Amino acid sequence: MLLDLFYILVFPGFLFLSAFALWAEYFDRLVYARLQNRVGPPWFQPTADFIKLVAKADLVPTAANPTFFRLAPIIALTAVCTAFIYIPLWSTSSLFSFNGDIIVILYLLTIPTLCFFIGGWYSTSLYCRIGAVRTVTQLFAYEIPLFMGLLAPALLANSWSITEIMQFYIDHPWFWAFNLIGLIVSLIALHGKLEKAPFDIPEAETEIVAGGFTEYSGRLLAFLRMTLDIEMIVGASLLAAIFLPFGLQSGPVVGFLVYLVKVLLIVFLFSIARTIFARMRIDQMIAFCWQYVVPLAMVQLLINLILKGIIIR
Amino acid sequence: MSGPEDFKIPLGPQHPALKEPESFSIALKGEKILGVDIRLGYNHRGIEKACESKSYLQAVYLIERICGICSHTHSTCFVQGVEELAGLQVPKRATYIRMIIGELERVHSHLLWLGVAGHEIGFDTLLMYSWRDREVVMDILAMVTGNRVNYGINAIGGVRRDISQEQIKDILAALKTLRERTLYYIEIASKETTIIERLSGVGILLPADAIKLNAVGPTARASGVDIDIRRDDPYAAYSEVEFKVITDNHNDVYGRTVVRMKELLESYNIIEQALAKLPEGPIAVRAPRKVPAGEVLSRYEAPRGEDLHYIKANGTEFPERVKVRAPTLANVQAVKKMLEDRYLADLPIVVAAIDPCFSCTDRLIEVKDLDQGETKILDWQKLQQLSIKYNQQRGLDFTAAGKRLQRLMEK
Amino acid sequence: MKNPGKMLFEVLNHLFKKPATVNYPFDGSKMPKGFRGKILFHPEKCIGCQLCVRDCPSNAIKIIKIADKQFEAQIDLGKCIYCGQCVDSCLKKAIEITSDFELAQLDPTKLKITVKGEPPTTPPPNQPNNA
Amino acid sequence: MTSEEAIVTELTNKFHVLDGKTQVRRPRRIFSEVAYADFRPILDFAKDKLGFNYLNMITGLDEGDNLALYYHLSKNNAITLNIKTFVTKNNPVVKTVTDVFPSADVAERELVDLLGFKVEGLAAGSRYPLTDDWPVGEFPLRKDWKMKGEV
Repeated sequence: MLLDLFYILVFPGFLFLSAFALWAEYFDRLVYARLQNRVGPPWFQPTADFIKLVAKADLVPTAANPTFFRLAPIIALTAVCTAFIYIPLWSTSSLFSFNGDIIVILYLLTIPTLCFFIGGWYSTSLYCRIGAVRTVTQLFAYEIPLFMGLLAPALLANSWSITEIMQFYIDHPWFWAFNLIGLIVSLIALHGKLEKAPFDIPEAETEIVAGGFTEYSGRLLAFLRMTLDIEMIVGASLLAAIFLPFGLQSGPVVGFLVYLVKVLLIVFLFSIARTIFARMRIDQMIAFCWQYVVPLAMVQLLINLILKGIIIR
Repeated sequence: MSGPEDFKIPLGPQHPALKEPESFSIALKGEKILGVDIRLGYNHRGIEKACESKSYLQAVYLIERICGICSHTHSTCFVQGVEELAGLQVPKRATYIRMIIGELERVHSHLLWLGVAGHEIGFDTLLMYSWRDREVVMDILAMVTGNRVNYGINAIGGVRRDISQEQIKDILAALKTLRERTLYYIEIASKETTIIERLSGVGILLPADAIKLNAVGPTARASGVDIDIRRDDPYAAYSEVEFKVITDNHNDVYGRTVVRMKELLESYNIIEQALAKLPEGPIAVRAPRKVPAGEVLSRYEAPRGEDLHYIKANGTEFPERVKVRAPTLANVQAVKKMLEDRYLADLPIVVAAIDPCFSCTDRLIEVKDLDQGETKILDWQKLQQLSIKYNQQRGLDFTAAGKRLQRLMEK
Repeated sequence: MKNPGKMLFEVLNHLFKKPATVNYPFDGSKMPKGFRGKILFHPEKCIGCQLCVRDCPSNAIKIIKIADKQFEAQIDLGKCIYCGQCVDSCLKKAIEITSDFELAQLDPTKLKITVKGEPPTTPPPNQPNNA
Repeated sequence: MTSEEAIVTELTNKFHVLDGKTQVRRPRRIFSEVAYADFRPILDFAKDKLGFNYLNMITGLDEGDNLALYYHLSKNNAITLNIKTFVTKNNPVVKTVTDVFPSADVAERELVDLLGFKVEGLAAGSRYPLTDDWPVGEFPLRKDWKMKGEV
């Protein structure tokens, strides 16, 4: 019991997750800066930002609904932290594993998006409302390819449990190569979920200031930013677990290092994508997802179905 | 829950998309723009009035500060007008130097614009790169004129500083780098999918509308209107160099980008020609303090379009009337037209595409006492004390850090 | 023709390049020769003709007679626009431009500087003949 | 005959009030003066028949008893026709030209704010360039207006 609590709160749970998330934000910003020929922030910048925000006063707009306005960031943060404990990191098993955990994780990862919407909508500021509506509109564009992409390997493994998917990879070591399209689809969809350029439409600075986050300040803003950072780690870990099954049997230390490399590689890819594209318009983003990403995901599903029907059996 | 229909959202006077305070009030239906109200005038500093109490010599520096980016534009335009009034024959070398600085300024302005445009469409990498490259031309300007903006090189009757042989070498070397970079940006702008998607078809201004709304500069040229003061009404030494007037038929923001990028290449050509045949001789003639009575209309092709100055002299040391029409004022009318049936996401780039310079437009320190009543003004120290108190109440003490800062400041 | 991610190679190249940012207060604070910064006043050369005062666009300089042929300049760096017109106007080259631009102050009173000459007992070294 | 002189001839032939009041001061600059009552037909003629399709600027001037106006037009971006006209300071009413030059809108608002012109037919809209709380009856560009307070 006490050990479980340690797992959840300290390692690899909340504390480790927060520290790693902040460090990953630093890594992302550093890479982003270096790609743009800048110096970038010092290593403690995200942490310092977090501490600074936490120390500041929370302002709730008078016209806002205080309950939803305050609850949204907290629920969002809780949801992403909860999702993390179901993801296996360096071995095939997570802290708490059961059949169907992959579905639970996907739903837990949807909650922050909805919280951003609710927080933005109940801020009642015009920028926030436009941002909130854009958040949800965008959700309909990326959520389906994300589900299709992530569930394709599950189809192959014939299980809704991540542990069993990873077990399947141990039995069939080269099958990850067949899921590369799914990896690409999931990366694009996750990028949209994290609202990073070119999909940063809901918080497009030059149009709607900070979108749904415009009215947030102090601790609540710190939570929102932390949510996005942790969501990035959770999403990257999930992708690493499902699509990059390397170093699973090499013991905790090496396995852990391999895990870090995998997550940072995904973060690095995100930084590059952030650097080389211009922000899309919301209509372009939806058209892009439905015209290119969803068909790609379908191709992946088709490949897996064929694999399952012909080769495995 | 009602839908977000018929929003009226304010963009400005303070807004991340605008680098200067102007207010756009946008009626929205969902993401679509129904109508735009533009309120200008936040930068009105009374420069036209202030000119009337400054001598011609002082007014040059005041006029130069109408705008930071196109400072040479305004000062040259004004100085040309005064020279015409006073009947001064400006030495050849001075006109060449003015032209060179003017073109360097255009390069600096267009590169700045490219960065801003990149930022408006969420492409910060382009902003970082083009502003880094802009430093090259800024350094050249600082070396030749003595400052990075507000060059202060114009004087009535000529220029204040000469260009030396070493400086010519440095300028030519810088142009080589800049040309390489510009070609790269042209390639990026014409190949990168996301940029093309965001720029083409956005902010359409048909040629007929451009003429009807009297658009000027790159905005008009991108709509196929072939106008350029440098060719049509030559000043400085533009009649002695060869250059093309760039026009484009895209009629949209993409066209404006292309026009500006190609104009950069033309500017490099002009500077190289001018440096190659820079005539020897004096750089200025003595100017009288008093200017004979008369009136003059002076025109100049600013990076953003046609700049006009009307100057009326009354025979004293002080101008009777100075009127300035900056290019943005001519183009801002076209923005409403360009925004018809566009999306909210297009607004920043459409506004940016005319390269608006609102401080030019508004000109005119508000100096009138308006019986402000009791406004509580907190000075820096009071603010600092308040924040220290606030943090101490929450158990945070930054006294030690504050002391260190104090020591650093004193050093 | 269109090519998404056209800048990829350019940005990846920059991963291995030194950042273009200048580490400002420690290096790169040198301005080119001839940069128009803070002005330097030589009281011994001044003849008190007031030409600089007359031409200054922002009334930033005052020349005050403190004794016979002794002048002091009061320069308000907060008002000065660093155009260098006073340097051009001065007939005796008593004002000189320096490239010192780091003039930021927390205390606005420190922006007003007064440049005095030697005490009146010693005669100015550069006595003008036809003042 | 240069094209500037041709334009002057054409103008003076059509409008005899312009005789002797229209001159070419330097290449590409035509200056002209006319009473306000005769002004509008000349503007329309210049736009429709002479091809002056750009209204570059409107300058307002305070000339003591009169308030003067300069309409700066240009043709093919080269030749400019500067038509001066004036109204009395007591009754500075002019008609808008936004019906032929839509871009004159801001310029006319500026005349209203800074010099106290009354422009008939100007569409309702925000003022320019002064603040909304600017006192009524204060026109900064008039010569009798003095700055109060410190610059």
